Amino acid sequence: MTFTATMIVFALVGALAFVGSIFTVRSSKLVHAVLWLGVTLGMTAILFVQLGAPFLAGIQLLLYVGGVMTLMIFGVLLTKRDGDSELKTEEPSRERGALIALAVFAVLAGTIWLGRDALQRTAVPSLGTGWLGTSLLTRHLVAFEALSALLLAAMIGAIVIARRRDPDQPSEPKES
Amino acid sequence: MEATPAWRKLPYRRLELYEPEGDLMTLQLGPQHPSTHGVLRIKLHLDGERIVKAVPFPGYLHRAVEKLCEQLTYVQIAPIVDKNDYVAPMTSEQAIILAIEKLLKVEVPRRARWLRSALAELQRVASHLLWLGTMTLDLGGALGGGGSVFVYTMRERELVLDLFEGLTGSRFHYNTHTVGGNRHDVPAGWAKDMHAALDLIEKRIPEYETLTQNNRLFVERMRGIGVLEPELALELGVTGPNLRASGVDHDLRRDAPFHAYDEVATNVITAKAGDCLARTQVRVAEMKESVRLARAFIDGLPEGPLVSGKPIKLPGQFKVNSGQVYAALESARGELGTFLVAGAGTSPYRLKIRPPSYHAISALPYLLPGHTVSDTVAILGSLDPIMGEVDR
Amino acid sequence: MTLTTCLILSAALFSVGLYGLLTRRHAVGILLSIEVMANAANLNFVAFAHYGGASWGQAFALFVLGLTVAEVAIGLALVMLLFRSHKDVLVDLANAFKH
Amino acid sequence: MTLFAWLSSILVAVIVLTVTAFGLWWERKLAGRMQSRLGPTIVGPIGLFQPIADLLKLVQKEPIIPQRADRALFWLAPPLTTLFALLVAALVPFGPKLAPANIDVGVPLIIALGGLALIPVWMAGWASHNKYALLGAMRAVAQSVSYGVPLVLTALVPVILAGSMNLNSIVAWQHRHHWLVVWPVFLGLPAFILFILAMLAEANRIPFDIPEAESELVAGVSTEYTGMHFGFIYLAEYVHTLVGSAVASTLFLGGWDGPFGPSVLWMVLKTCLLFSVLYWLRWSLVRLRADQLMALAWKWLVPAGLALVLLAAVWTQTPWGR
Repeated sequence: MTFTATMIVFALVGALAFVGSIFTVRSSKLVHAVLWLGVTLGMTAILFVQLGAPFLAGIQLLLYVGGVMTLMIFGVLLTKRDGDSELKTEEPSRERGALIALAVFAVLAGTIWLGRDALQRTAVPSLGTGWLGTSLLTRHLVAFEALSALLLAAMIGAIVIARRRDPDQPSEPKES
Repeated sequence: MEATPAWRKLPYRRLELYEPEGDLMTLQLGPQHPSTHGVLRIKLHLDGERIVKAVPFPGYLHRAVEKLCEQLTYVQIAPIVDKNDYVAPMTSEQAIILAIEKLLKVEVPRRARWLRSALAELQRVASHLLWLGTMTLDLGGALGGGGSVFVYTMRERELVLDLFEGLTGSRFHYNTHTVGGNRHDVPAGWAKDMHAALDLIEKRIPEYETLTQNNRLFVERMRGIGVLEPELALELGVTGPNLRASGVDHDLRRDAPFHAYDEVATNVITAKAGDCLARTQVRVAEMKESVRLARAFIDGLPEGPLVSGKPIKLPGQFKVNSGQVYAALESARGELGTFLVAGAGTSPYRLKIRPPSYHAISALPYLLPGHTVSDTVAILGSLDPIMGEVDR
Repeated sequence: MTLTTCLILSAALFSVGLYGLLTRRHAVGILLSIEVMANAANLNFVAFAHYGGASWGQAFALFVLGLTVAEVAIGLALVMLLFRSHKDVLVDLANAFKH
Repeated sequence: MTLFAWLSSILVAVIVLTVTAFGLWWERKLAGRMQSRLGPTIVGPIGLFQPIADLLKLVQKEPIIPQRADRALFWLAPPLTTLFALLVAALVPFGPKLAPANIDVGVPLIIALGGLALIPVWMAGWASHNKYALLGAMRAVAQSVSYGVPLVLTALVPVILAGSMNLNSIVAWQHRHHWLVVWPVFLGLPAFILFILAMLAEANRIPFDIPEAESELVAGVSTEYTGMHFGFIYLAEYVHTLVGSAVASTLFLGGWDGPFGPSVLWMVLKTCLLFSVLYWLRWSLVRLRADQLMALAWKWLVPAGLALVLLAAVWTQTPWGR
């Protein structure tokens, strides 16, 4: 087994992604957690490039890191009460959570390990972004349209839910 | 603009009546802040970026000028007070001299009165030029379009300062007015220089109009922002261009003439809207009017003595009356008044300056709520406060 | 880099996300954990697409991306609502949605 | 990516930084002349080494960290801003063969990386523990999210017309047909203008520089920064504009395509020209208010961008657009 540049990059990036995910779920400051999530997502984007999906990597950066993270930042800051201390959350049942997560990981890893022979596959060259686009509009057209409908519904739903109840007259002052 | 929300009217004094979505943030704008025109502190209560309550805290530049004047003789006062309004020292000086002359019942020769009027108009041009520059600086930043307009207006203001230097030997704190007249007579060729300078300024005012009033971005930032209702303005004692921009036709140059304004008619410029844009329009139009007036005063400068009798230099020369007097003139910022109570000796018992800027500042708690942080600097800038004058 | 290592990494990320889901109390924290899990799933899709067999993997990864964005938007909207009514976003309070 | 690609990326980064330094000089000189001043004259011939002197000054200064700042983020943010701005530069083709990273998905990647630059800006603002910085950071986030949409939409116009997301292919297509601003002019010109507007907003330049709005927010996100940290943030803004001009030239002005001479020359020429025009804008306009900025993005730029995309799609199906 020889160490190729690809393997080294994979090991580094994978490790960073993992570390990022650990900090995402463990950071006491939510703002840090969001930034660590960014690290994880960015590293995954690099993995996507390595796995022959550069378009997905671009979209991942654009949507996830650019969009989702920004939203999260807003979420964190807007739900902040006074002072930094409010950004910290104490987690209950940490041990139980860790136990369950480890068990799930054991099952997953075990399954993968058992099926390792079936998973011995060679990489195929990517069919390219053009093919991806074509397949979205032919083979997966229904799913694609459903997704767009879902996004529209989500957009309207989010606006309806998060809207101020009465934007023109913010809370009538009560006489005291 | 949508109708003014009810809470904007109410809680500038009663913060507890406002129910925010989230938490209010308190932002101390100043005293060290690039756009507070000196050292004004405004305590802003923000809901997001929207101002809920604003409380200005003047006083950071307080130098006890009025108290100091009680220790000085009448002759010594003038050069001190022209440091009050450091953007328009000429009128600052004239205001105090007017009061002293009125108190001492000194007759001022006609030539001196005409020259004073011309100087007041030149000073108004210079002051408005500086104001226009800093106004755009507030909107566009020192590192942007605002910076450019600022440099242009400073260039033209320099012409006026050169004229003053030619006349008085000093670019800023002139001390050119004495009790009973003016100290420095017009030097040879000065009138010609002045005409040249004014021609240039008149030629360039349309350029500023292009860069400001006719600039879509500028207008968008200014229109409908900081509307000062005429009733409120009158109640607060706001005067000058700020008042005239709210549609109140009031100008001391016409309504209570001082100097030689009873001999040359002044066109009073007003606007209706009362917003920042209207204040800009009024000031720019006033600049044109001032250029016209300055020309008229210098062209019609009558011959004769510049000082009544012998120039008064020593305090002992005064025959001090007891009594009190209020004299006011229209400075670039509005009614600059002086209330003077004569003391027993050669210095006043009490001197009170009524600075127009102070009254303009007092409108801030009413103007700011409902606007954003960005509008704060626009509104503050458009009121043209000079902190030296506010705090004295 | 083989399919197996990719899958193991993905499984690890998924478990970490699950841990976060179980232990976070802050609503945004839970959303973050879900992001990690969805990301792990995506990695699987792309890995399978790359290592033969599943040419539709990338398309599905794209769908997952879109779905997560929608989920985050709705989730954060709910968080805002929760915060506005309770001034707090610990999920224990989510019972409040019932009444 | 091959070793060659990595090396040339580094080379491009160095070149971009150097060009930016002299871009700084050029802007100050230009601004000076526009304001009837001289601009820098002291350091070097016609003040040419002024940026270097500034850099040396900044390096010498003490980095001050506010007591309650988030130290790690505070330190990390400024270099990251510059890094992300530079990453984009590696994707821009400077000639048919002179593209450090000639990848198929250049357009989305460029926009994604450009959008990423927001994260460190926000980090800087949040970590400073300063209200002005925080306000600036929130403005930056809101602005970037809003203007990312029209940026993507307008960048889609050349992608649709050229049928490729590879920047080099887009330039090659313009080489074969016309530059996009020349023909189809009704698509290219509006898309170009919208792109420039959105790009200015992403790069936080006047009239869209509300995140640092020095007359309102003191210095916005960079309020608490001193020395080289401030230098990084400052530099990033310039690199962003420069690279943005380069991307705009690539997408709409035909990139390295020119009637004669070496391709690099044309690319540099177009970039510098656009750069200067942006400076011209900067020194003549006042800034917009935050809410006006959002209104502009969502009420005008996004619908216009959508319309342009639709029009471009239709155009490709007409006999002239094939």
